[in-house]
Amino acid sequence: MDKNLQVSISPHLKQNISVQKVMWLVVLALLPAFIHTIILFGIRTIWVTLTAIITAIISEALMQLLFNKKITITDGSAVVTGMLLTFNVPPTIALWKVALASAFGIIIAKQLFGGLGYNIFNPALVGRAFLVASYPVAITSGWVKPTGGFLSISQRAAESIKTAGNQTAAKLVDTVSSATPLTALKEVRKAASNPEIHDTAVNLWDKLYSFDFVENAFLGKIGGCLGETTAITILIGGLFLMILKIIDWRIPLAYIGTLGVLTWIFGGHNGLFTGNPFFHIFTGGLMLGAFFMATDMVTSPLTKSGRWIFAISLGLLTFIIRMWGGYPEGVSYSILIMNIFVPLIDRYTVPKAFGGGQE
Amino acid sequence: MSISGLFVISVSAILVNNFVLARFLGLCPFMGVSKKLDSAFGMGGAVIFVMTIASAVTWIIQNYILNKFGLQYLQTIAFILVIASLVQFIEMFLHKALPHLYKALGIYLPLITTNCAILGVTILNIDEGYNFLETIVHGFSAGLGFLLALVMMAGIREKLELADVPESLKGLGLTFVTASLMSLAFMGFAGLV
Amino acid sequence: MRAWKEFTKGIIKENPVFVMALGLCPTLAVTTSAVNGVGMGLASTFVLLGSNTVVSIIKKMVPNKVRIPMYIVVIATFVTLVQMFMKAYFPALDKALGLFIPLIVVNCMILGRAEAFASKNNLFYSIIDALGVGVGFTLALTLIGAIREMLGSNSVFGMQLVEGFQPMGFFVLAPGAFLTIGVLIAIFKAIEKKNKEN
Amino acid sequence: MKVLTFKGGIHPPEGKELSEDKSLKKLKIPEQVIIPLSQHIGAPAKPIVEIGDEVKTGQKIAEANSKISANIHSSITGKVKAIGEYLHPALGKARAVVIEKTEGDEWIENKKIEDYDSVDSEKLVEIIRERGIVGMGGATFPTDVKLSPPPWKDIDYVILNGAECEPYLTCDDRLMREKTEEIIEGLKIIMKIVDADKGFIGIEHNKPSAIKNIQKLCKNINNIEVKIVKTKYPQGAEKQLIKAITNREVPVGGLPLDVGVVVQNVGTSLAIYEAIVEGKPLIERAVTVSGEAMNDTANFIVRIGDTFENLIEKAGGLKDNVKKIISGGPMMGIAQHSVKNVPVLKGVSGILAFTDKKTHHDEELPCISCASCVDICPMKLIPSKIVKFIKNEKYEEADELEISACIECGSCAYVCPSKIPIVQYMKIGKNEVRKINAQKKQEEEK
Repeated sequence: MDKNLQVSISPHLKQNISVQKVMWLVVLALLPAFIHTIILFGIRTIWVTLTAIITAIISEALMQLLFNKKITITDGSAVVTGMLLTFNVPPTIALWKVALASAFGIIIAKQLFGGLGYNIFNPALVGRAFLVASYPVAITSGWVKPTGGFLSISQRAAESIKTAGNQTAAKLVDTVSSATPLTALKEVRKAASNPEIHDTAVNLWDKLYSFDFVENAFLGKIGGCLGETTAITILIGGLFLMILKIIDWRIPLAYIGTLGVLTWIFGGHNGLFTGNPFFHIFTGGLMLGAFFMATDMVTSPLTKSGRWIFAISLGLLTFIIRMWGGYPEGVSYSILIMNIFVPLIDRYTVPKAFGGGQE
Repeated sequence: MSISGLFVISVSAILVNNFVLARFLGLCPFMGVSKKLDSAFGMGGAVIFVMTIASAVTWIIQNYILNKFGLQYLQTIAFILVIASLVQFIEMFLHKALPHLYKALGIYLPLITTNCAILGVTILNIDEGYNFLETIVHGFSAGLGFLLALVMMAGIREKLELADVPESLKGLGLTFVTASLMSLAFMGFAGLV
Repeated sequence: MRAWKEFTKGIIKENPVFVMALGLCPTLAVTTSAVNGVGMGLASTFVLLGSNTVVSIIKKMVPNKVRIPMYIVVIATFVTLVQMFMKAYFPALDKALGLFIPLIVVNCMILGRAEAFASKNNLFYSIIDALGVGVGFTLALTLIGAIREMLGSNSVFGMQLVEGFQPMGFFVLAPGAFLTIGVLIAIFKAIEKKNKEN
Repeated sequence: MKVLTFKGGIHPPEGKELSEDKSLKKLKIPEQVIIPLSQHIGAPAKPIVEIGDEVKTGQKIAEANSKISANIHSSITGKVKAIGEYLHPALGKARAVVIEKTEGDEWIENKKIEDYDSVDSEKLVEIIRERGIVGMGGATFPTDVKLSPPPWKDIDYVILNGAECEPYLTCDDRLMREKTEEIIEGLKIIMKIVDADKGFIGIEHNKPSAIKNIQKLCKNINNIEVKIVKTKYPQGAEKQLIKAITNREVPVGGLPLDVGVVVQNVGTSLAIYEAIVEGKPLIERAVTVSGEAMNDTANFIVRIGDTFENLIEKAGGLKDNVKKIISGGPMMGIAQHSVKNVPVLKGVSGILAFTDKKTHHDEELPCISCASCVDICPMKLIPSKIVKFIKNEKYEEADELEISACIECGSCAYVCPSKIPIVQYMKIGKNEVRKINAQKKQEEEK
């Protein structure tokens, strides 16, 4: 009766989960946002996405060939990187620049470190940071209006602000209406300290913080990178992953919460507690960053306490960069900076083993 | 001198113009002593200590001796000698007065003489025209920035020890690539001050 | 043929930058262009030559205890000379290299050669050694500078290369410097390994 | 009633429905038994019979060889046929006594103590040792040693472990339902021996009948209480059960008696009752035979030394697509090369047969730091990092992360998406750490 029995170490039951499954679920979670980008910006976003994904896969395979490693492009991780990179670039970006960033992210940030599981930095964000360093203009201008939307404030809203022959004020209104919301806010904040155009600036500031505007931002009818204009669909995908427990709820919650509270307290022009946290939550890359980039398993802390520290620091850093930094948006840099600290966080948040607290 | 001015100098030296990641100073110890966290903390502490004192001392020498007698061209020689003897002196002083601190920092002190970040900070203090207080704050912050970079790198390298890194990148190569990405991340601080 | 061996070893087998990882600060800081690389390389070579020469001559006169401070004074003197010379004749280059000219003093490569070679060898070989290491250093800096200039500014020694190519600004920035040298070191290591295997 | 538990743990498919309704069936006495001399933690027993000797059921055939060891008794009436190396479900091969059945089932006469309250505790422990009782939950630690805490340790509670958190196993459940009275009497004996104030019986939420039966009988006993614990793996691990019921944490490297608790499996409690009150040595036990690759399932009372093959056959036989046979539960049990002539030991609680579908073998991928293992580790360790240290032979770092606290429950490997055999690495690491620390100790003593 002896058959060919399999012998292996316990446990003999395994959960029905695998690295591949995790990666493809992330891809699935990004699909609604991807479709959303097509609706907002047209067919072109398909080419942008495909370029990023294909370059990521090819780069991964080439590097694995170069280093004599097993080719693992079917694990889906390169696809995830490619897709995430797409959400980090403007809809008008030249395809070759996307390819360059995608290759840079995979080769430099992932394969040189040993491939899947060993990278310190999020490859997609490294790709984006490379683009910002190399082609700052390409990634911070040339915005196009999404279907049915506008960049930061609508033409009508802009016109309703009477500039009364004040040229500086008129220029400010022009600048603001052709920038992304966070850039607009930065301009407005700067202008508010100039007495000559203070009133106009405050007026614009209120417009940005208005309910109408936040609603539009939530629905994606504003300008920005692909991932900045799809808050609602990214949120849906993020919640999907959260329910499946692929990502830890602590990171998005603490990240978004920290930034929300800080911007509510310090983000307004009428003193403390006059900021509009929802403006800051639904504009920029926060949704994408909090749900899909900061939660990247490889580059986030191992322990729950570590994840709290990590996410709260992210909120703080993003707040600092948005308020006082040189860039209007700080999500991607905040995550890259905190990636550096993950090994340290992991090292100093080792929990006491069961029974270790009583000796 | 306003507090905010000092704050700007400090933030600049630690984050925006981090001595290692943006100014390329102190790279040899940065590469050499970042393998283990313990030694990174030790080296970083020693550097903060020496940088602060060296900044103060060289500022006095520059302003009260070199400038006074028109000997500015002797700056390089004078400063390097001051730093070398200062390190010697600190080493002796710690050994006698604070043996505990000496134990923690002692072995790193001799390496510091040739750390270009020290000479760099003293010269920068003069070039930037800082006053005495600013000089001290700058020296201390630069050291803090160095410590930060060193500790971050040590944390990452300890983790990379366990990674499946391609053979040719092991060690120095990957450490530089890591430094590159750290530096790239720190560009997010640009424009802060 | 010892002289030839002493000369060439510094260029490839013991290249101060790629193999020995010495003098890293200026290597990274000034190599935004090939010209800067050459300038820094030559300035360092001059100081190296001077210090090796003097150290080799005075090595027997210096008591062991004050050996290192003595070497530093020698090096600092030559650095001061270079500083004055550059300020007078190459003000633009002096400005580009800035802080890193005085910092040649603490370039561990120079003190290292004085301590490891010149203090143990005669004048002739000390000069050969200094030339070899200096050339190796200069070549390394020029190579890094050229690569960064090519990728980051689409030019080499100031001459434009490819029409219409949008250079990657990344490479002239700090992270580009770290990456370039990191990858070059890895390539050197891989080549060396290949050579050993064959 | 409040459902108690600990932090961490997993919810594997229970699989209990396959056999929980099968009542305990006494299996026919086998024609031959193979009785290994190592059926417990500690030194193997020393045989005291020779080939050709006639033995009665319950007769001692091997003697405890050191303090931590246990007596072995013949489980049938017969003739010693051989003494030598035979298959062993945990050790691969080990010395065993083979006994061939002769006519009848004649038991050796032992004194029965019904009024155990009037007997000295020391005397009771001696009887327990004499009758070869060991932990029946699977760990098989000699029970007499566990019941003789050093005099300076006060024992407050005795906990009977009826959690049976291993999926598929139902023998303890059946014992609690069918031998309720005996198990509670056993608990009383244990409480008398260690002079405990209170006794608890911890049962997982998924065994309502067992809970009801025991609760009914305990109603009038004021110092014994049923505690319902959450259905979660490894709820039945000693330290986790103590935490759930008493909220006390056994220190790293410590024993339950360090926090004033003694834990015994319900099966052990039954064995103690039978040893004291009925004068019966440990020669049979309850075994679940189950799994998707079985034609039918069963809960048997079998004589020690009966073979896996026989049990499987009596339960209904294997399906053709069988891929794996396990001694014990699916989480911590041991996979078997074959079932022919593999004997049932005192510690074998189940024989499970699985198809390929349940146990598919996956390729190991690099760790992606998903931290699933960190989230569920019942010992609050960081398995992923410990494994990386072990892979790189950095045992001292692994020691710093308290690798020795690992209970090898397998929860980490269960949840790992990269399919890393974490338990295997843990075993290797623990071994190396033990070696290093022993060496260090030796050097210090010098």
